[in-house]
Amino acid sequence: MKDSKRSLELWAFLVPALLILVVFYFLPTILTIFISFTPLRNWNIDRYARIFAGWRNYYRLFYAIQNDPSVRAVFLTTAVFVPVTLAINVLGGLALALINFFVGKRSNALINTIWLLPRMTPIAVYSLVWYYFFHGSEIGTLNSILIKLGIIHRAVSWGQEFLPYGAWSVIIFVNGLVGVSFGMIVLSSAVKSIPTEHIIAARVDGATDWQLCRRILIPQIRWHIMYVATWQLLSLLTSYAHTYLLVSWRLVDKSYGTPWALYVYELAFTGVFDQGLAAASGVFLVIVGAILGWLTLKILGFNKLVTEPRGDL
Amino acid sequence: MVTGDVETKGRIKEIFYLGVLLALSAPILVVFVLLVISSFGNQMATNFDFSAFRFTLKNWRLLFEGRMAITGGVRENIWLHFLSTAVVAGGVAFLTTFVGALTGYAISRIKFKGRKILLLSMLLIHALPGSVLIVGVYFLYRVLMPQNLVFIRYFSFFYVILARAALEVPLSVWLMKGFFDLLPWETEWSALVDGASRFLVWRKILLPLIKPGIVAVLIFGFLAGWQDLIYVRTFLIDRTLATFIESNLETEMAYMPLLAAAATFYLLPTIVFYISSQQLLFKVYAGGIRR
Amino acid sequence: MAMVEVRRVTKTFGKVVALSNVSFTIEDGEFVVLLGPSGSGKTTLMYLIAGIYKPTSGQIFFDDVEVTKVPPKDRNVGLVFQNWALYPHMTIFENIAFPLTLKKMRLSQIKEKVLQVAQMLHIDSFLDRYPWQLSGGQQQRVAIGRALVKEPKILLFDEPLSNLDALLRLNVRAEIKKLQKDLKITSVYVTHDQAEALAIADKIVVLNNGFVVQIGTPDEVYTKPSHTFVASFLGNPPANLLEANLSTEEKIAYIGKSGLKHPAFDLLLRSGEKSFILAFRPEHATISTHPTSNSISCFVYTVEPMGREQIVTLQVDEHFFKVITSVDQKLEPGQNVYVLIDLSKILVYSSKTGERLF
Amino acid sequence: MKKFFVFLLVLVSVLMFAKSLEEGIIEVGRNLEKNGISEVRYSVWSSGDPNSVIRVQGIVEAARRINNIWSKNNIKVKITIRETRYELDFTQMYQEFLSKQPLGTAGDFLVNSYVYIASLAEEGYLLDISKYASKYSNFMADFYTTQVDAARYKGGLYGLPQDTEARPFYIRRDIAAKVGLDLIDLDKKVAEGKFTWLDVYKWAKETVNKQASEWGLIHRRGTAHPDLMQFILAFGGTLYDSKTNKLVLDVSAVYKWLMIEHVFSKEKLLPSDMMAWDWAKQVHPAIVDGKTLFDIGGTWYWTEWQTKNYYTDPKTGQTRGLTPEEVKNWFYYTLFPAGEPGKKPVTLSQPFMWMISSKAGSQNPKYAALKETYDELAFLVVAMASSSDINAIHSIISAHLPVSQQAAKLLADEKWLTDLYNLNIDLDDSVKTVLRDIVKATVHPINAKFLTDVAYMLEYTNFPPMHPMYPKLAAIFAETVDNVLRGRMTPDKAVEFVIGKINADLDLKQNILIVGQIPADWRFGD
Repeated sequence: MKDSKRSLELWAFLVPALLILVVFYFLPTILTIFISFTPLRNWNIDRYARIFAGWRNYYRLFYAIQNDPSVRAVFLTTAVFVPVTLAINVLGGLALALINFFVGKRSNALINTIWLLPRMTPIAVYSLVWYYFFHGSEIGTLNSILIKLGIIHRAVSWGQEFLPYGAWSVIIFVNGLVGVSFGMIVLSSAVKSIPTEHIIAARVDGATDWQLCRRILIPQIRWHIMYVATWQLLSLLTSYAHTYLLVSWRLVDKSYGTPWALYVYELAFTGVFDQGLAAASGVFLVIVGAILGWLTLKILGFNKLVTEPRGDL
Repeated sequence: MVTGDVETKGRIKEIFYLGVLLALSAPILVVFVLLVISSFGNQMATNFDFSAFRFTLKNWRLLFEGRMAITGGVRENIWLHFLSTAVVAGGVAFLTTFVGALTGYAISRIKFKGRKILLLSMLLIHALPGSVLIVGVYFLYRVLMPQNLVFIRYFSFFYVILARAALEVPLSVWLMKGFFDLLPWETEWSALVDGASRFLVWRKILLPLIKPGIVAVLIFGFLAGWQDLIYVRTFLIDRTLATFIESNLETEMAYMPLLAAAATFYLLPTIVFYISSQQLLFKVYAGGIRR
Repeated sequence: MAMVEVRRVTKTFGKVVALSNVSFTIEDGEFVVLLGPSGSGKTTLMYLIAGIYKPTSGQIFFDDVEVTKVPPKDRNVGLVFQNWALYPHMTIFENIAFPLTLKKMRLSQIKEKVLQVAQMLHIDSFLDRYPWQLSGGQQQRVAIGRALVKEPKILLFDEPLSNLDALLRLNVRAEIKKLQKDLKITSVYVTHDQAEALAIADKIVVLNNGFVVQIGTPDEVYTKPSHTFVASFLGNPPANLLEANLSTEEKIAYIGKSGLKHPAFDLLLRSGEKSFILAFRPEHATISTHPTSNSISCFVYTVEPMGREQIVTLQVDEHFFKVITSVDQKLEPGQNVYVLIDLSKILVYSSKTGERLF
Repeated sequence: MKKFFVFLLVLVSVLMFAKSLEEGIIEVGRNLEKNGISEVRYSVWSSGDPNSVIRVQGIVEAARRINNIWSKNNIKVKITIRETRYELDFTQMYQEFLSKQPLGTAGDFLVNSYVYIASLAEEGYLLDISKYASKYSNFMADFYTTQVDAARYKGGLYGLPQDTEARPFYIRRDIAAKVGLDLIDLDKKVAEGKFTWLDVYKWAKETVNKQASEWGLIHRRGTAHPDLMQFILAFGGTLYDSKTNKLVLDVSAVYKWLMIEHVFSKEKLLPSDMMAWDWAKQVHPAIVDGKTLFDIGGTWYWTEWQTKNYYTDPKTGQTRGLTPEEVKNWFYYTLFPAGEPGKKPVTLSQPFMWMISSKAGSQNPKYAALKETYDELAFLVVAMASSSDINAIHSIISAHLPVSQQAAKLLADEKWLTDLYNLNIDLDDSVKTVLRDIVKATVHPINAKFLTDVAYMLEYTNFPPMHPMYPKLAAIFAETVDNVLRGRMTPDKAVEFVIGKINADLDLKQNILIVGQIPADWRFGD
């Protein structure tokens, strides 16, 4: 009687999350796998959902990977985009957090506001401002600045020239800025939670800023850095929204501007709305994500994250 | 509370660091300042050539008339779009926080089987891409939706809020769990000994104590809902500011300064929200993922 | 009012045994102190009584009713925490009234009861303030008030005074004692401060490493510690423990080179013990500068004046012990002195088990 | 002979059984009233340039007219338009319609490019109106047949023409004069195939060499569909094989097209980053400021230049819109010239259609029982919205071509134009509100004349293929053109690239016929 009451209470706490897990993650994942075996397109569930297409979507996918250089470019782009953006996210976030540590509180507020803008800006608007910033003609902000400074003499199509590096640079830059703020916030607060005594002691011992960072600050927030890195890794693997418009507006080259998640999105939402194929390539992405996520937890040492609750209630 | 370095450094060095920071932030500053300038202009300010640039309030006037064109254009009720955006954002904020607070509490404070697995899955499902899930989520929507059009409209709000909030739940659970981890057990026990149920303790005692965390998670949820485009476009019958702007952002025919005004208008609530809550945000992250 | 019985309770946390096979009874209206150093399991034991922890094995009874698995809210206990655990977002009134509001009592009734408790604790003028606006002592009273207001069967205190400064501690201690006597409420009080325990308790349960070492009145525990641990834990300074070797022929116990005679040593010899631990309290010995019979020859190590009296640390071979004397007696470090122990107060413990032999 | 009799039979039956719209409206209204329906609610979704508001307001007006007919005949039923949604981006509107139609939450009426009929009809998202088209054949007779035919797919009729367009090849008169390009009767020469892309190239080069203008040619950015597809047609190529219902990759024509892009870009007659230009800050300003001799555009450019401030007035340094006179005096227009001698000039239309969702009216009471009636009413609504005056208004204010003879006649009626300018015509007040500033900006005899003058181009018109895979193919072309312009690929490599992309995608591979080969001896340029 008492125990059942207790478990009833527990359920009350867990049911909403479990429902969401099941309805919006578990079922859709199953459905996605299911859809990858149907010829679903144009959202026409009534017509296609009951047709079994076998491995056809997977066959098409691997056929495209084998034969279409653009799809191979998508692979390459993902392989470059994810780690490099991740590095920028983490290192940038760390750098900002450390500089934040060294400057006064009021400056902190200013910097934080600026760096949170990318995260707070609606995606379409965010894409629009970078579209004009990187535009490959004199109207582009970057070009006009560099020309005025005499660094370049003609406008450069940043996302279209020097392929693939141009396109990669632009999408990495634009996505990187969004992620930096996450690292900045988490790491700033982690730095702030380091006891002052350590810093006073280091300063008394005559540590320079750099030594303070290397010997005191960074080692103490190592775990937070790992957390940011893994969370962002998973985020980047699945991010597509900030790149989508840049590609469709031709600011960046299509092949080298498309990471895998965007490729999936484009299959499902543009052109012939091929949701079957999108599901198949999505399943592929999910498998990669699951492996990386699992590795992540191995590295993070998951058990360290969870302390046992006290009491026997 | 410690907020930074001890004061052993000269003013010049601090200014130097600040300079480095501002230089790093320059691109962001530039693009957003240009956006705001454009909203008051007769053309997009994209380079620093202002010879043909003229100040005007016309963009803002047209925007509030609900027109996204300098001539023509159908009038839309932008305040209605604003309202539906706010409903979605508010709903996502509430739901994310509610679920986060419940589950975060349970994971932090209650012993049960599968507790670790639940926390683990909260990290792992983050690896499931929204663009993949949405096909399945659409499928479910199709199955679940009512037939009556009036109900569908409400249902679409309900569903889009649920679906969008679901994407934010992993982070909010983690943040909330971290925050509950920091609370002293005695406070909770005291209430339990006094005769409160766990649920009552959660609601009456612990929630008020993590108010900063709740506010911050609310804000994150709000921003996520406010920004969302793809879920809203796919499921919601009404339009939000995001879909309204997006559908008018067609580079071939759109009058861009007007869109800059719309974008600035769209950004305002989020900036106000952020500035009023900045300190809270940093606190919650500090608690959020503490070991 | 209630009687509490703890029967063969064991509590483990993973591989760590916090309490092993603990049994004792608390009589109705009795004030019991759980005393022990940190890590001895005293707080765990109290949480078990409160219901916050569940025993790994064993049972707990309130008035012969088993409550082992009853959740805390149904046990009707009042608990005062070390950090008082006041709810920072509630006023003092709301804090005290909280247990009553949970019982869905009428507001007028709640007001009446809260006021009654507040007056009793002299905090009735702070009722509309918030905890952070109060001093430590006042917060302490609020915590007690909150525990009392629901008229619990048992009142539990978890080191309630440790966050107060020394002077305040003495006052509050006295008040708690008086309150408990007035209300005749069964109370369990956890502390690591032996003086507090001696001052306040009807009965002391001494715990060490998860074991109950001794249960008794303060007097029993102080004068007849059942174990060297208890002897060395109680008293300020605690009892002196000296290793003594018994000479079979002379029936004399040697502490260093000084021999000590005691009628009870005969008994020891019969049990075959050759060495034992001799214990006496610092106030039960006198120092003289010239030898007398049955005295121990030793050197003065340090002298610490304490106002009325002084604590003299003495060295015999490699052993040190303390004696309290009047400040009038002038002693110099290094001086050779003779210590005469009040034989009637001598206690003897087994050097193997630490148990008291007589 | 047999065919003739069938034709005669159809003609007679049409004349005997065909009904007027008004009769139909009354009949449907009575039927609804009998079934206890007093209000019918519809929503309309459309998209396109900001001036094409008739694409939604036409329905509002049509509803008012039907309501008038009903009230005149004492029928107590009313149509209410509960939602009008208008978006600039028609691709996105299509996307939204596609995802919401299956849910029953999309608009009941949709105006969008006819190319989407293929996929929408294929999935059963559109109402087949052929039954009503034959029932009201009198009404249908006024449409240009080619335009109606564009709405046919696999034996069904899925839309009524809303507007159409021609894609004039614009030539700056002042620059032409500077380099000595004689514009007198040039349009005739183009029409006869005597002025081809070889000449375009020659004059473009001349212009740039003489620095008469910065560029020789400007064309659209971003996509290859629809403007650039004209190249394939101008080289006698084709995009669609009606026998197999497959798309066609005409290697020879595509190669020649890409060669033109390649040569123009290499010789800096055409910007190499053309595909990434910004419409508002680059494409239109370059044209109106006289930075190019030739421009591949659309009829709607004509008013676009008047209503938006693309032009920088050298006298004031301010940007402003052009006046109708300026547009007329500065721009000459012809058909899209033939690719090479012996080929024909072309133009390409992407007509926009009134489409009806297959679930139109489903939110109304007794839908299941009265589906037939609701469907017919939906047809009658769009039919009403196709009234010649509504169609003519749309043409003049958005610079699209009318789709019916009557509408074309109205455009030539100066009195009607004046009335329209003053909004002195019978229109719903809400429609007038929306139109007010547009008519002031666009209704002008010069603009009307322009539309009448380019109407002849419709004889040369082609439609992009209506095939579900066409958007995919067009996207590949866009990527390829970009690559060629930027000098990443030579035309032969580019053709290989296209073929490679097609073969890499099993769907495309099955749906595209690759015909012809790269003409070995074909040369373009110097």
